[in-house]
Amino acid sequence: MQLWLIPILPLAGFLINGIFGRRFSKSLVNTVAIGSVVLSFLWVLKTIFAMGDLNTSIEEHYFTWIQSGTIDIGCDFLVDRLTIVMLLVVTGIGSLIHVYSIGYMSHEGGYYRFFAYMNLFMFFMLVLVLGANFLLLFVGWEGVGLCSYLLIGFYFDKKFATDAGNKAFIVNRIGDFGFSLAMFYIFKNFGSLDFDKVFHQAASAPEWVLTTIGLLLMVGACGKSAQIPLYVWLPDAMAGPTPVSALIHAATMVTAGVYMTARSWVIFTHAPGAMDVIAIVGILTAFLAATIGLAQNDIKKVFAYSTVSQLGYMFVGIGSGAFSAGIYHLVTHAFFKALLFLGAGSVIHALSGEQDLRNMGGLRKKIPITFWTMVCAWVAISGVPPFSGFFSKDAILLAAYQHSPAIYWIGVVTAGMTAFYVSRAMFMTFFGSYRGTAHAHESPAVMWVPLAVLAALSLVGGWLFPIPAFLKAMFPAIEKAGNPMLMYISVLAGFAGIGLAYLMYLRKPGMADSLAQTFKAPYQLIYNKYFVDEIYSATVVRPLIGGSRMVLWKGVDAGLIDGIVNGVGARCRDVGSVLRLLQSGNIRSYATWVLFGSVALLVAMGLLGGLPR
Amino acid sequence: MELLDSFIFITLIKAAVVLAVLLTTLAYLQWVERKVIAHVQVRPGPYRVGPHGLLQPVADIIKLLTKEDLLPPYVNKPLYLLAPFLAISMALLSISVIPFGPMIKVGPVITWMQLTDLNIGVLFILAVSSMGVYGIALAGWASNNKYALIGGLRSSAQMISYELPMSLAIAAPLLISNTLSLRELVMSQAGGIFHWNILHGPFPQVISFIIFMIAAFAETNRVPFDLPEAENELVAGFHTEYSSMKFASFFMAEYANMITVSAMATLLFLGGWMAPWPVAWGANLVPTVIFAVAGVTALYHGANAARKRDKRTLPVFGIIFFIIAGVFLLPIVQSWLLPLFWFAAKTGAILFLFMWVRATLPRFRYDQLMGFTWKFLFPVAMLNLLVTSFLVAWTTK
Amino acid sequence: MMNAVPISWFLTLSAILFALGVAGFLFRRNIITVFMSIELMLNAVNLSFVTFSYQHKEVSGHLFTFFVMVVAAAEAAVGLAIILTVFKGRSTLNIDDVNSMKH
Amino acid sequence: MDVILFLIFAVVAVVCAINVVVQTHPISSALSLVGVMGSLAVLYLLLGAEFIAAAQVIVYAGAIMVLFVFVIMLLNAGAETKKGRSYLIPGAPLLIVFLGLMAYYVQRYLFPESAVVRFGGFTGGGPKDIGNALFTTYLLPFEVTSILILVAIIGAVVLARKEIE
Repeated sequence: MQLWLIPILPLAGFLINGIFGRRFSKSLVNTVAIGSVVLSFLWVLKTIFAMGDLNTSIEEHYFTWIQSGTIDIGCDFLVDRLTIVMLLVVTGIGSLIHVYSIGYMSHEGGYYRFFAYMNLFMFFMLVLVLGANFLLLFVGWEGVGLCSYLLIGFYFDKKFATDAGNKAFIVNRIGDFGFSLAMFYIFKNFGSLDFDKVFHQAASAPEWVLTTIGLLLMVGACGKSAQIPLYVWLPDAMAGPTPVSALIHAATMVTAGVYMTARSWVIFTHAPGAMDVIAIVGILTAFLAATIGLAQNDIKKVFAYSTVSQLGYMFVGIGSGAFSAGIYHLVTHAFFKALLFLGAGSVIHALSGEQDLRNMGGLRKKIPITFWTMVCAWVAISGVPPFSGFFSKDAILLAAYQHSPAIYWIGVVTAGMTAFYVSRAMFMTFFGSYRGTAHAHESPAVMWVPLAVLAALSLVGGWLFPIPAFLKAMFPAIEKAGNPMLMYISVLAGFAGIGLAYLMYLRKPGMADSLAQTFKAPYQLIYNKYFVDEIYSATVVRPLIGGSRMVLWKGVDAGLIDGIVNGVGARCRDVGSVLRLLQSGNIRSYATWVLFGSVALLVAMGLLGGLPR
Repeated sequence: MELLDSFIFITLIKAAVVLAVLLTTLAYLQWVERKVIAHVQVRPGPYRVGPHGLLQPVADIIKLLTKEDLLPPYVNKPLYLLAPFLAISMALLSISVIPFGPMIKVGPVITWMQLTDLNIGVLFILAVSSMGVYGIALAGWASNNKYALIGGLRSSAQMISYELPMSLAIAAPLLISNTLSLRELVMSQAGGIFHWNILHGPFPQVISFIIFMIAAFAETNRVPFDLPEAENELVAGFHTEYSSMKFASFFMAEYANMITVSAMATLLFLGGWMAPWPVAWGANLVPTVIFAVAGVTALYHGANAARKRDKRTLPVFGIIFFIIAGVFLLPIVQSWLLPLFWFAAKTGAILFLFMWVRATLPRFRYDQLMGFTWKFLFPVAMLNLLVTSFLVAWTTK
Repeated sequence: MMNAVPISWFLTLSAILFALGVAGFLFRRNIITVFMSIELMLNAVNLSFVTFSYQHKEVSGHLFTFFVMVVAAAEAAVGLAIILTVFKGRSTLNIDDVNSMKH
Repeated sequence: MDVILFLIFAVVAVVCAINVVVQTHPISSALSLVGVMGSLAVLYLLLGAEFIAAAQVIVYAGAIMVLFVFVIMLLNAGAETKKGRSYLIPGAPLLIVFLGLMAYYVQRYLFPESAVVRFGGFTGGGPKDIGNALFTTYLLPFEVTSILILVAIIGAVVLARKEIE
């Protein structure tokens, strides 16, 4: 089946652009970067058609990667229905965003560098998705983290961008540490890291083992998918170019945690405790992120917290046992959130870099295509039937109700808040009167054509791709609730959010401010994102820095280690000052020593009997 | 011991004969050169001592021997004395391996007309000639005279440089003959002029013959390459401070070297003592005819003498020539005299070329001299050797 | 009277020549003489090679000698060029004066 | 006969070698070295190494030493000065011990009396044998040698050329 071609094509694109891109023209860079991704997408399609009814998974073994003792890890790729969904999302949306980037990045420096990193990201993401064992998945996992770091810090001459990159990287280390521990623990218990072997044995393993593994995996997923308490990096990650936010920090990379947990469903279904933790973490993240999103003024920050919130939804689905619903929401979210980010990018592009909602307004007429495509995303994320967000969110909420009605009700409130803040962003951007100074202009075709495609997918993606039915065979079935009331309530919550936003931001523009004045304390709390960054700084970062400085640097490094090193150096110098007398630099004195050595050897030969007879 | 004694005895006799002939030739070569140049310049040349100046060399030798042997006070004495000795002995040493003719039978003894045959004969000559440079270089240095020093430096640089194309030019015919022994080298060229290395083989060695001749002119410090003794720049070059017999040694060394390289050219390219065409076509009659014609010419000029004395001397010469022509017809001596004739004729022709060139060409400038060998002769010789070796390898497979 | 030379005589001669080369290297101060002493040592080694070749009736020793000669030729070319350069720069051939690396 | 030849040329070689060391003027040393090389060539002939003997004279005496003499004449180097250190005091006793031990070991242990050299005892050293070995067994070293020579030529040219302004 030549699965290796799928990730190798973007890698080739990365190498070509990375090595020669500096000398390439922009169109050549485009051809290489987009060509490689589109070819990869086409190869995915070809693979799918070649697989026929898709009921059997295929696995390809390329070479043994690590063999040491009982460790035997191969470079294996696995394709089943779950992988197919992910492959299509990654390569499909990836291709669209690459095309979009031509327009968005056309005025930026480091053009080839951007596309090289994007291709490298595609390579690692595809390895992550295709890998048939935890370690290969981890390779992709770390690789996308690296690319995320590189692309967040793409504007490396700006301090906040590099800081955001570092933050993302360091916070992810905590999650990756959990993931590593999970892998060690898996290997210790099951003697292998291959998915099929591990999952085959997992059903019969003790529950506490599976719970431990599940929780450790959850730590990893929390880091990568920005869940409480490790979500803080994602809003800052918006410092990168907007296509990066759309591709990596909305559609693909951050969903890796969801994919990983769904892939490990065997472990989780046998560890109900871990499932509960996932569900609770998910719903808390969804709720808190949504509240923060209510008060943000940066258009990308709004969508960033929205992403965190929506990822929380996905984990609610996973935690409720509805793995397919989680994946379903992953797909639809990829459509509309990528669209929202790209639309936001188009707005920012149109306003020459303006990101603050308070400096926008009335752009409906000036950039109509962007407006109408974003309307599609708006209705989709708000859960308006029959658009894509409605289907997936509804599936999750239904499953959540089965699990725990409390989670359902929090989810409904969150859905309302989601509709509210997205509507707020839409109204502040496109309606009312223009409050900014920049001259707005519509984006070029390379930017709005991907927008249009994503808009279509956002509208019809929900029933065009019935993911739960497609994945039915993969995951354990859950009993249908079948209560239409629950559905109506969530839809109503969505409409209520939209309506409230309409009231506050279009009908009575002063109302929002007066409300903020009235509820000053809660507003400040959410406006400042619950002071999470400050708390982390006070409890974790400062003590670490202080400890490092006082103990490790001044004490251990400067005192102990430098002392040893300097002491060794000084003794060497003392010895050398004696030995230096031999090293006169005079070649004839050396020759005399050689002669002395030869004579000594001859004498030794005679005395020690090295001669024949 | 009987055999050993006779071997040493025969070798000693051969050495004596060769030395006598060689020294005479050296002395008379000087006379011939003066005559040739004089006739090129339409002068009579040496004329006073003996008939046609024939006794001039004897007079020269007496003069050189009896002149005062100056020893300048500022020279490095041992090296100053060693230099001419080195020059002449190295020049004469190489004659010892040159074969003048085939195996002959003189009375009970069967021997080769060659002092000794080494199977590395060619290398021996190269080695000895490369040692010859010391004589000139040391003479220049030991004289403690700037002209002499420059002459010595020039000559050592020049001789090292021209040794390279010369060796390469020698290597090409060696490839065809497939031996380093001079004797076998000649044997391999038997069978007429089209078997000589200059015309024979997969690749006729005309180019390497020309290169060899050019290099030979430089190696012997002859015009147009006589920079080490360029009299208008360096007074007399490396032998400025030498006089009397020591000067004569350098002089003899130069002529001995000329003979050696001419003989080498004959052996390597021109078939040594082999006749250019078979006996059936009258090869054996050629010397007789030549000497007969010479005799007739001498008699004619004696009859119509330009000067009084010629009336007596030229008929005598004519008669001598006729006698020699007759001797060449005697079967007893033919077996060794004929090869000797051919060898001498070829060598003599090349020696004549040396004189002819000296009378005709001007001198090179020094940078041109070095540029010529390194930038032109050397690559051409290399290319020639390459082509030859490819063709030889191709045709022998 | 013997009419054959013991092989050990050749080797002893080689050792003597080598020792004289070392002596020249150690006792002389002129760069060129020192260089020539090295050549003398090489020659002494060559004699050993050829002698061993005779002893084993084998041609390899000659080949080694040949290669030593080639290396010596290359070495002489480069070494003398270096000496020329040194002399151009310092106008001295005394090996103890060429010591600017020492300080 | 062989013994006489050996003794003559061995003595010449040793005397010339001593002369190399004791002469103060480099040109005298160089000429003495030529003498050593010439006598060694004769000894090579005695050992049946015809080709090596010829090469010794052509390459060593005829080319390398001419180069030495040429350079000495070019630099017009005078006799050696007494400046600087000599290693006579530590070196001479060491050398004598070295030589004595070497000679003793060679004579006593390594080469017993029975192994002797006779002229003509070994005839495998002609140009044909050397050529055969050179172009079969030792082909790679031979080719590498050509690279070495090329490098040396370029190195010498670069070192000795005039500075280009």
